[in-house]
Amino acid sequence: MRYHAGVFMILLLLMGCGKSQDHLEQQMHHTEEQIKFSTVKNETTIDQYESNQAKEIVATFHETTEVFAANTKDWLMLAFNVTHMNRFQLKNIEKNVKKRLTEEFPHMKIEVSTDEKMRLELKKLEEDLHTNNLPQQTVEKRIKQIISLSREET
Amino acid sequence: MSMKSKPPFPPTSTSYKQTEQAHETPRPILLNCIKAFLIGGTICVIGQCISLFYISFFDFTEETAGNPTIATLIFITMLVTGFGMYDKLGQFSGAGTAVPVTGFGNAVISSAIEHRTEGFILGVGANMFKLAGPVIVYGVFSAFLIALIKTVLQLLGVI
Amino acid sequence: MIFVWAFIVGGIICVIGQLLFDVAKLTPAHTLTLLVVIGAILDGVGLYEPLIDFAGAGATVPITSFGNSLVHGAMAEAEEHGLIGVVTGIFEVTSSGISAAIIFGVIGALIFKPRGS
Amino acid sequence: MFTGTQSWAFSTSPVLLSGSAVGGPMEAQGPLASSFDLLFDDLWMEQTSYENAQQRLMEEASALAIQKAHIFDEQVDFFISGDLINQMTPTNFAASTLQIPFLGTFNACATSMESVALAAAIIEASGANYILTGSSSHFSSAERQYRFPNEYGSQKPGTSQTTVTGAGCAMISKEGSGPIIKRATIGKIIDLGITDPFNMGAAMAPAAADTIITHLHDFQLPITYYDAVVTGDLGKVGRDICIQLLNDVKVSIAPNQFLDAGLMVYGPDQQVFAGGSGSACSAVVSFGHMLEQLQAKKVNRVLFVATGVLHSPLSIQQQKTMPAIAHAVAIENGSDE
Repeated sequence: MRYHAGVFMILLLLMGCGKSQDHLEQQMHHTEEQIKFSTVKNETTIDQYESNQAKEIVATFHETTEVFAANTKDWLMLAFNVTHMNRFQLKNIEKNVKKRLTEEFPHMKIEVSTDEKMRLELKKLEEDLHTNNLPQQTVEKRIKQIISLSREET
Repeated sequence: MSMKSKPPFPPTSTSYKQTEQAHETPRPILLNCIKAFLIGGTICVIGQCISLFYISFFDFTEETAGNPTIATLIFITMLVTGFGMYDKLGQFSGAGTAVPVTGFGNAVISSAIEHRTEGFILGVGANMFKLAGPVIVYGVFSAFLIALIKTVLQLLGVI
Repeated sequence: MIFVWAFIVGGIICVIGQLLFDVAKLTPAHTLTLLVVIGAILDGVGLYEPLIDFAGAGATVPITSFGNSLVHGAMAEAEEHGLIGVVTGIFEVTSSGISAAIIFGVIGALIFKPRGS
Repeated sequence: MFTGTQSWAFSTSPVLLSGSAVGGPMEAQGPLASSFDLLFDDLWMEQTSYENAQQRLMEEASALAIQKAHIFDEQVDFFISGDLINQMTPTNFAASTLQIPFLGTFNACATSMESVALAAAIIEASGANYILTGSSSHFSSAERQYRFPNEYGSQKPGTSQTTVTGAGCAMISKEGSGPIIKRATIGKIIDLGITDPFNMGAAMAPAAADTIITHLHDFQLPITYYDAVVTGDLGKVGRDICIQLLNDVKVSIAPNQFLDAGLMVYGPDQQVFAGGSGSACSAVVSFGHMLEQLQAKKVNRVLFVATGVLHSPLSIQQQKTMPAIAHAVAIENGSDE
């Protein structure tokens, strides 16, 4: 009996959370235009055209708040964040984004992440691409590293 | 000599239950819950900070940072337990310090420290999981059942 | 934001524990065991991972996450090796909590003695 | 000697020759600190385990009681004592040190008065000249056996009680000067279905009330005959219940006449929840503070009612109820003095 009560309490709690989340989501719609991302121009080494395109596409998803990306010739690594109330749907959004990008860039291998670590690393890489002329090999190596990190399981 | 008759005693256990409950010190449930909320929440925020530290300065992702975070929290628990503060904190915050993984650590570490006087094999070794054992046993068994049901359902194509 | 939600969700899970102590009058061992089983069930129905995404350490630090990661380990292994994996994979993800507790338990017993009162 | 249904009246006037009380750090901060003969400021008492520390408490208390009786160790005929820990090994080892013929007694926190009653009965039957009785308990050794490891962060409810760290001994003799043991009532087990080990007061209260009622009936005495009734370790919760139970059967007792060892030993500012407990609780209060009061003639007739809960960690796990017992011993100053 006590056990049932415990389970019941938790279910109630989850239901309660779900409701308030819907409510907050509606409020969030108004702030969707504040997505920040930078366009990386780097003609000398690897062209970041695909990354910039991808960022614009991801920015059209109303849940996203920030997006970072980098690419080599055949790999595209993208990391984004969503508004906090949408984090319950994180895995779904991630799936949708990946699907969308795969449609958009059929010739590329695409890796999408929402992980804090990937965002940090890609942000750093973007900045480096922006300011320094990184040799092509270094860029490829760093993207590979980020991808392998994102695939690492616990 | 006229003996006074002995009064009927003791009362029945059902009638005594009422007497007893009327005198029982009521548990301050609301206050306890507030304390548990604040301390438990704080421990989780500390966990979040540690996890962010591992993500920022080491090659850990949000997912993989969980392991070192828990290990660090348990290390801190060892120090707090060893210096005799965890039991005082536990009296104040109740579930606030019992439910986070630090409470699991405290259960193991306090048992280990306590039974040192019985030696390291029969004392520390044998009693370490005296309190935390059921958590592992039923955690594993329920995980087994749930994973089994889920896998079978997947194999049958239900989900 | 994540810090606020970690605080709130972690706090709420602790309040549930407190209610199990005070209202249901369960012992600490019963309460923690029940919470672990609840964590495992929530992961079984796919609710615990979103909660972790949402609350971060607020969901991974309470003991409920132990049940979640046990199921996770079993499921990950089951996807690779089928039913056998359910048995062999359980500790795949969670070993850190248990091993840390054992290691620091022995170290604690080496350097500390109980202080009483 | 046998009186009423379950009592003894002692006609040869066994004397409570001397008493001793030894305590730990918590007791040193309590209001009765001055009535202790020896106080330790560390729970370990220079020993390697809490059980050894408890043994030391018992040894110190025994030595002090013998010393204060102004007799030699060899003159003590029997040692009647017990405690709560694992087949009462701390007492057994203390008895081994003392080398006095030993009768082990176990009635949990009621051990002190059980021992005194038995000692008085043996002396009444000319079975001995000097009998050393006493009991000991230790907060940490009791905590780890009955509850959780000392460093485990559990939250105790307000009904729980704090085990007294200490030992109290009394020397009972055939003759000598001192308060006289007049009567004793051996209690029955009363079990009214309490199962919460953190609410021992509620389990013991009916046992105390039953023994008091039986005692008054067996000797046909009004409760007002006694200057004070000192119950074992009912604590705040148990004392309140006990007063009500007595009132329910028209035994009205003035609150200032109804003392409780569990409430006397600690001050209101100490975090001890409902009060003290443990087999040392009634022993240190009875053979320390109350004996001083009797010797100083501040009170002349005292009924000591030591109460104990006879559960074990195993019986609690098997969801058994907690049987409780209480033994009453009446100690009075002789009227001729």
